Amino acid sequence: MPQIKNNKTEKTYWRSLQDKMDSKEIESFIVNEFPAGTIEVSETMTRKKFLSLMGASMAMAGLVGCRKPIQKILPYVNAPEDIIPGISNYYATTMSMGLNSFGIIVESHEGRPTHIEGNQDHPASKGSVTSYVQASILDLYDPDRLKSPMHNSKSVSLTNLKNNFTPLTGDGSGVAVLSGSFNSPTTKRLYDKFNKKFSKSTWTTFDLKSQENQISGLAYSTKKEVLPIYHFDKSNIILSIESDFLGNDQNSIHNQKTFSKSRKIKTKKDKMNRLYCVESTLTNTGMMADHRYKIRPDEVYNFIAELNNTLAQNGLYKLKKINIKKSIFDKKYQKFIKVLARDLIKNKSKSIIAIGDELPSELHSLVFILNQELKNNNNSVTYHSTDDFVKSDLESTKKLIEKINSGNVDDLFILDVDFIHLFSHLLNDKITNLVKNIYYFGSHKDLTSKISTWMIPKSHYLEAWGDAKSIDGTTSIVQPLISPLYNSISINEFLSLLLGNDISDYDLVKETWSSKSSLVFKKTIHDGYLKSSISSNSVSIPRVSVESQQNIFSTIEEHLSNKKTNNLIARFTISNQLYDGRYTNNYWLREAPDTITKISWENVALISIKTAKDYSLKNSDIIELKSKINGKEFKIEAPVWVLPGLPNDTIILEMGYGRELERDVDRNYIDEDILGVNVLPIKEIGSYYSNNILLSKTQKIHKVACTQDHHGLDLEKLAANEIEGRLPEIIRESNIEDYRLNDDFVLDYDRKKHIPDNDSDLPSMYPSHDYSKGPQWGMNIDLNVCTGCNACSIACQSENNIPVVGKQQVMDGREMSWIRMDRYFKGDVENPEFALQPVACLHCENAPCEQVCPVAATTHDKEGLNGMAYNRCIGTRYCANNCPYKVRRFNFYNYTYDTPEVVQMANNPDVSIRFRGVMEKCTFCVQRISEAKITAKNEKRELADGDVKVACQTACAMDAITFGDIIDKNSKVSQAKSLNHDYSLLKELNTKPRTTYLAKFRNPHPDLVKDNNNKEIIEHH
Amino acid sequence: MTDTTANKLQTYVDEAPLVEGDHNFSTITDKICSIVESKPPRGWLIAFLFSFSLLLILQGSIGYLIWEGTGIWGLNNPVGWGFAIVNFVFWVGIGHAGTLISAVLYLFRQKWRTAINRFAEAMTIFAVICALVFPGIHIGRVWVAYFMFPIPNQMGMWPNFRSPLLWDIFAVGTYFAVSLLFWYVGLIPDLATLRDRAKSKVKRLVYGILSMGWRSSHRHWQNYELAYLMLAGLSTPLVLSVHSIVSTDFAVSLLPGWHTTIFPPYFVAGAIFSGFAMVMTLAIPARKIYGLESIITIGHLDKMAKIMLVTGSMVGYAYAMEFFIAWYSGNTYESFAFVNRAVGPYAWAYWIMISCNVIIPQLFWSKTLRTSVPVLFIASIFANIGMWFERFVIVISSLSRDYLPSSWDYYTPSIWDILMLIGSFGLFFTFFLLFLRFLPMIAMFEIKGILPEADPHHEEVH
Amino acid sequence: MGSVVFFFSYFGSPKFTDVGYRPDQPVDYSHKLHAGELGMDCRYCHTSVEKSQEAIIPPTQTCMNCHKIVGLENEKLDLVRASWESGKPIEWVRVHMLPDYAYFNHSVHVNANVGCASCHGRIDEMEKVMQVEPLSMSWCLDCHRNPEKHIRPDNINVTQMDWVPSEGHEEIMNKFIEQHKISPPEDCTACHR
Amino acid sequence: MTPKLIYGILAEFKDTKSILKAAESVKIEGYINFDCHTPFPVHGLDDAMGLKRSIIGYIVGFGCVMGASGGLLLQWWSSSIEFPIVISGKPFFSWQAYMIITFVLMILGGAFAALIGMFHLNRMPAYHHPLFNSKNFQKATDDAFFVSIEFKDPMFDLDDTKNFLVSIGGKNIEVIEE
Repeated sequence: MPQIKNNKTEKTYWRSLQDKMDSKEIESFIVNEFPAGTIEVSETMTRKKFLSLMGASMAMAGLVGCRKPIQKILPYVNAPEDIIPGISNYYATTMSMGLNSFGIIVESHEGRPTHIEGNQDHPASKGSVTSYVQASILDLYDPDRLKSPMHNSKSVSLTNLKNNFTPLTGDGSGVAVLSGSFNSPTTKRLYDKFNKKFSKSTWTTFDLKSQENQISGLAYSTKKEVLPIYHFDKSNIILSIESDFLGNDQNSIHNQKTFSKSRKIKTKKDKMNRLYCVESTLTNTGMMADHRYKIRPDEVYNFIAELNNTLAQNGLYKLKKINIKKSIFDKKYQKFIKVLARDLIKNKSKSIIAIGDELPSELHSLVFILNQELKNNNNSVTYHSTDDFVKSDLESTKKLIEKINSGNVDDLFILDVDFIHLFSHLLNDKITNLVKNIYYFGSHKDLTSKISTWMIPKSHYLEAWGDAKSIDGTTSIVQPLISPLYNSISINEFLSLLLGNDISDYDLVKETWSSKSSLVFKKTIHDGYLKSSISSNSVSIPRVSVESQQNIFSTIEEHLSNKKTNNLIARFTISNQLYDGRYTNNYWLREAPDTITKISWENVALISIKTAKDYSLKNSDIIELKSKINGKEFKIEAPVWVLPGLPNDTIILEMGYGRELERDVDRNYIDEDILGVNVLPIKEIGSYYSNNILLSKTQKIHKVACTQDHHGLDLEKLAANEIEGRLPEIIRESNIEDYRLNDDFVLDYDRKKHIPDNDSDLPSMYPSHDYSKGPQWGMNIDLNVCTGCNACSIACQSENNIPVVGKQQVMDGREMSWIRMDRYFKGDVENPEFALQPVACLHCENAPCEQVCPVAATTHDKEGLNGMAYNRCIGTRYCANNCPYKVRRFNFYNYTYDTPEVVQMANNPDVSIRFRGVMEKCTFCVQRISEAKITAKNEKRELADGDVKVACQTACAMDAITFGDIIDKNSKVSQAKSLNHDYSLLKELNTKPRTTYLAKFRNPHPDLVKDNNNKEIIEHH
Repeated sequence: MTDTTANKLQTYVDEAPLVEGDHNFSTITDKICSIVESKPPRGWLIAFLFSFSLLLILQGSIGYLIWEGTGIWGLNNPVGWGFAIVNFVFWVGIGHAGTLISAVLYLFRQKWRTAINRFAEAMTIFAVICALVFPGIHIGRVWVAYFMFPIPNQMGMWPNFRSPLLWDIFAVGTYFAVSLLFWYVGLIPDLATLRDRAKSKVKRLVYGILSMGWRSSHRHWQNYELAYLMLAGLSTPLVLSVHSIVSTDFAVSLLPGWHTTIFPPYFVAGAIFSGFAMVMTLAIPARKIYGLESIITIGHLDKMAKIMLVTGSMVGYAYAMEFFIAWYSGNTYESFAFVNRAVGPYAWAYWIMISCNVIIPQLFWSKTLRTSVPVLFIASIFANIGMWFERFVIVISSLSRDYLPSSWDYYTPSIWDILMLIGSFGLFFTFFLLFLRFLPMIAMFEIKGILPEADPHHEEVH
Repeated sequence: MGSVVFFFSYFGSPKFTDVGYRPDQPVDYSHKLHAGELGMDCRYCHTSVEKSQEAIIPPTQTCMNCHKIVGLENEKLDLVRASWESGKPIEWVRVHMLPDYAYFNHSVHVNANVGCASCHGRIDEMEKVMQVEPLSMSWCLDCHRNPEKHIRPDNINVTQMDWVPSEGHEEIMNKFIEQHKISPPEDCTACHR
Repeated sequence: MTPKLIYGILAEFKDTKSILKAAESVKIEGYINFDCHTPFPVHGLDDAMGLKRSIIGYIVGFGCVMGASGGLLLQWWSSSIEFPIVISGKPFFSWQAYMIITFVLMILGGAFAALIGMFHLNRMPAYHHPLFNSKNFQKATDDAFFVSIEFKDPMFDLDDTKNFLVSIGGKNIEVIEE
């Protein structure tokens, strides 16, 4: 939405605050900002929208003899200056996740936050969001959140807690604190205070996904605690070793933004980076790679060693050779390493070696050296100090667990970590007897809360004041959008309670920022970040002499394996849906199909096709996995899913699932008990894979909800061959070199079928409608940069009130997501290529859906939108049948009737909620279009390009989506459409879609082309 | 008359007599009226109770459908139409024989139609009722179905006359209305007969009202016959158009496997095929139970069998043509759609269809099979099954795999789909049995009209 | 048949069911007094009508601006004062109800010089507010199809209640509409999202 | 009770052949208001009675025209005058698509015209008719053939007509009262 407006509304907001800026009145301000009336109003509003279900059906044609139920209007008693009912406000705030934090702009209706977008100027978000950030708004309205403090499972009022909650006295001996890592200066300040005051206590930090190895590895070489930030826009050659920097990564938005810069193709001359990927899992980064080589986790040492040696041979003479007795890689692989090494050297200082943060630290050190020898350090890779962060620490975590098991902990404070979920298998069963008091500060009634004597509800970040730092050092203030919905407090408030004084989190933050002038403070809140702090953490690393690093090479030498092993390995990754499990109760993320497997709601054990054959397994067989961890045997059961492109005898297990929560509300179509499998028991704490797994097949079957490849297409040669034939047309692609020779290759497919180059020449019985008067809305999607992350579809879900339907319905093929993220595998099953294509309604000018609707419920407006009038729709489903792209979604049931009221608060009041029996689909965010148009009219001006930004467009960190007026030749979208690798899907049907695609390019190394020019396409799980 | 004249008569009538046994006007009247006047045989009672219970099932499941939503069916995203539409097209098809037999055969002066036209027409009407149930309930929001009719309303909105579904509404609706008129007009003289024979007051009253005071005046007969001819003339193009229009539901769309110009003729052929099959299925037991062998003779069955043979083969030809065109068009989507039918996940349905609609009718090349009642009966039932599966194959296999493979899915019917299919038969047979019970199932005055002595000059044929 | 159609399309239409809806309000506030006799501008209370899709029901605050001084004894105002003290909003009853799937925007209409009276009637003559127009879709369309009837020249205030178009008003307005590029949409998407 | 008025005379004939002859001779005799009653339409009887061809065809034709034009008009008006909506980028009046409903409504119009026309020409429904007073007349819908000559016929004379009917072979002669 128009940024101009944001600023305006925010300005007024701040003027109003300046009037009452001494900290006393801030209290009253916080109260005033959300007067008692507000919540009520917004609730009735959502309820009103909700009524529109029944309303929609009954009220039409005035067929209701009796009039609608009486509607009450609740005005404000004392209207807040900054809120005009019906006009949404935009506030800047920050969401922190792990060691990073993202600046965001939150849309708020009558004091009710409804939608999140990235903050343009914040370096970590650059105007876009990840699916996690996007979906985090739903957590605010999570009906199952802990609603008030509990003591021995009796609820306690907040004031009561604040007054007589003094668990800590003395020097804190016998006291232990466990928390996740954090980047907030205020929290850090309180943390230091705590450690000073209770000197005998131990504070442990633990993240399931931590940068610990990376930091320590880099620290070994650089003597500084730093994290790298990659600048892909400054690099031509990128090697990713087990690193999913485009997907599930701390800094993914920055990575995607910079990556797409050096990936977008406009003309023949444009250069495009080349991405090599070596990985044991299958990640979004891997799917984007020009060369992807799979590797078993236990071979990574060998790979890096050989790379090191090859680099050394080919010009990086300073590097010390590692003595490899016998290479375990075949010819093809070695050739790849050679080519890769040459390529890296050729692009000195313009290349990046990115390595997965969970890999052992010595590898990080070596890769640092390699990057240094490649002159990448301080060019394409910069390093940023992490001193201000409180970081995950594995060793002390292990110690803590020992201490607990040996009964040396009396008071255990757990800060927002599901302790039991993580460590149940390591903990003594009688933990409740061993530890006197367990204090749990968290948001849900999870396993940990079961054993704790005190439970203190944690405020959502949109409910609390706080501050945060990004990896690059950008500091920002977290300002609340709404007063806490439940009796919860922020972590800062909790810590200060522990320190014995009850101070509001606003004051705590203010105190931390006392060094800054209140003007700077206000500006920071307004902008969402502190300008002066951008990349304040960056440290320039002096060259490290390779000699000083001898023992890195030797350690690596020790770890080399001399022969190819084929023992079963379990490789653990962070979930694409739940991250480390913190989003277990976020149904948007749960239902959004996994970006790679397309499975929703659960995790599965992924195995390669060969492994499946060896163990005679097929999809959704349940297997039992056993593993011995220091003497004790652990086992889990999980359904199998076969995925091409995985290394053999390697089982990929997603962590974060199987986290049991106690729920307050129970939904009809959503089965809350579907949790997936907790795979942690067979994972050795700290390591990212476990060797020597014992696999045994059980007779059990577990049906899995997969949104693509229904009905075992792979078993059916007929279908497979057909897809093979169609794919090149559906997703048109070319090697960048071929493109330079033939830049309108996209048309070849049409010409083969004698389809004229421009739509207007397609034969038709009717004269085509005249759409020459602007604005005419159109969209363009660049397949070359789409990583298939779900950010767009979740943004759409949040913007358009798309219901969650639950696993059963997804299995029945009734998922509602308006954007279908198509994922195809190409080439040979062992080393496939990947093709991704988001498909939403293409708004065809000759829309096939419209002519078949008997009641004209879906029609075209004069700006070329293919509109849906839900209240006119009678649900014949004919339109969906006749849609060649199958982008229409039908409400088979009344999915929204039991949406808890608090969840309804997340609804966008500008979009009506659909009743059962109604067809729905992408509307090009028509509500945003009309909003922009009306604002323009009221301001007596013409619409400008960029006034309308659709939800998916802003969310996309790769900037793959452009939207705008196609009549205006200068608009971004017209320019994109004018490119000659722009094509429209299924052109021969003469539907004239308004959404067109830019073809995908691959940039393989010429010397490696012949290895993967096997262009057989197959569709496969 | 002498043998020679008898032979002459033979050659003149050129066929075996249409009514066997020595019937005269009054015996015909007695024979047919007695069915309505006497108590129903036990067979009728059992059949009625059975089909009525099926009807209750239908009502039950429709109630649940409207309460819960369309989700209770096996539908999913690519497959938006399931059993409901399959049943609709199936029943519309059944509904064809009736009007065809009476109208078209009437225009062609096919006298033999008189024996079967009455209950063929009745069958038509009930089949169309069954058909109309389904488009009604298959929509997501039944309570706003009236949006589809051009009624002036506060929205200032009108239906979209470009939509094949709307064509359906008009076509099938008109077909129902016209068939009803045609049937009723045909009934009037016979109702008068029943009126005049009625013993009880109630019967006299009811039949009296229905027969509109018919007094078999010839001045009336004159208008009556012409009007009947006109209706026949109107129904003939209608009959042919209705199923063509229904087929446009598919032919007008752009789905591979639906988007086919051959659909209209081939749907009509199929409809006639299934229609005659159904007539057969009904006539054979009826003539047995009510002892009408002398009126619905083997000759009639034989003729119907021939028609089934012809139409069945036409359908077979259409199947072949579809494949040829799909291949000849060179359109990959098109050809895949058909290959997928034959060997894809729904091959089983496809081959049931082929064997029932194309192979089994070939039996009728043999005179002996054509005239063996059990064979006819079983074959006709198979034909019905086959025609149902034809619609199943067309609707589901095409939908489940269209253009973009990512959205391909498989459709499995839910229990409710099946219950509603069964229930629709309950609806059909309940109506039909009531018809047998209370109305003359054979057009008496027409039968009389074709008796030899009906011809004023029948004695002086020389 | 025809009569059935007529029955529904007439007796079912908002023209018949909705017009004349005049619910009791918790506070019997008189528009006649305030807007009519005192001649207060509509926008004094309905502040956001030019900025927002909603005209908003004024907060109790607005009432109290004056009634802190005037009508102190008037017991009609008890509820208002009560609300002011307790901070509990007054539960007004909605008179002009549009279905929730129809998105109407006050600001764009007001800024296009459509008078309040065109839709709400002579509020200034109503003791208790009553719905005078059907507010049905076809009614909206009527005006969208020929807006010149209802759009006012710039020199006439949209809130002026007693204004009646002069001779030849429509010709003038047709020019006006062209100048200001006023294009009332007839598309479904204009109101239904 | 008031004396009953006479409606006419009813005579029964045995078969189609004789009814044909009878009708012929009644016509020749010069009667106008007479009628034949047969259980089924007997061919040749029209000429025998000297009836003109029925005009029902024209009525049906009219019905068809009304139906078709009405249908087309409705579609044209509602889609291009009343509320023109862009659908699949097709012209507002895409007549190709409108032909089907036009055709169907033509048939419907015709069919109703045929029914109503027939009822009108036959003055049906007529639940009360003097002929129904005759017990014997009930056979008319079964297997008997009747000739009825009405009182209002200028040539009608109770005895002459009776005798005339006997002379042409009429059985069970009956005087029908209103």
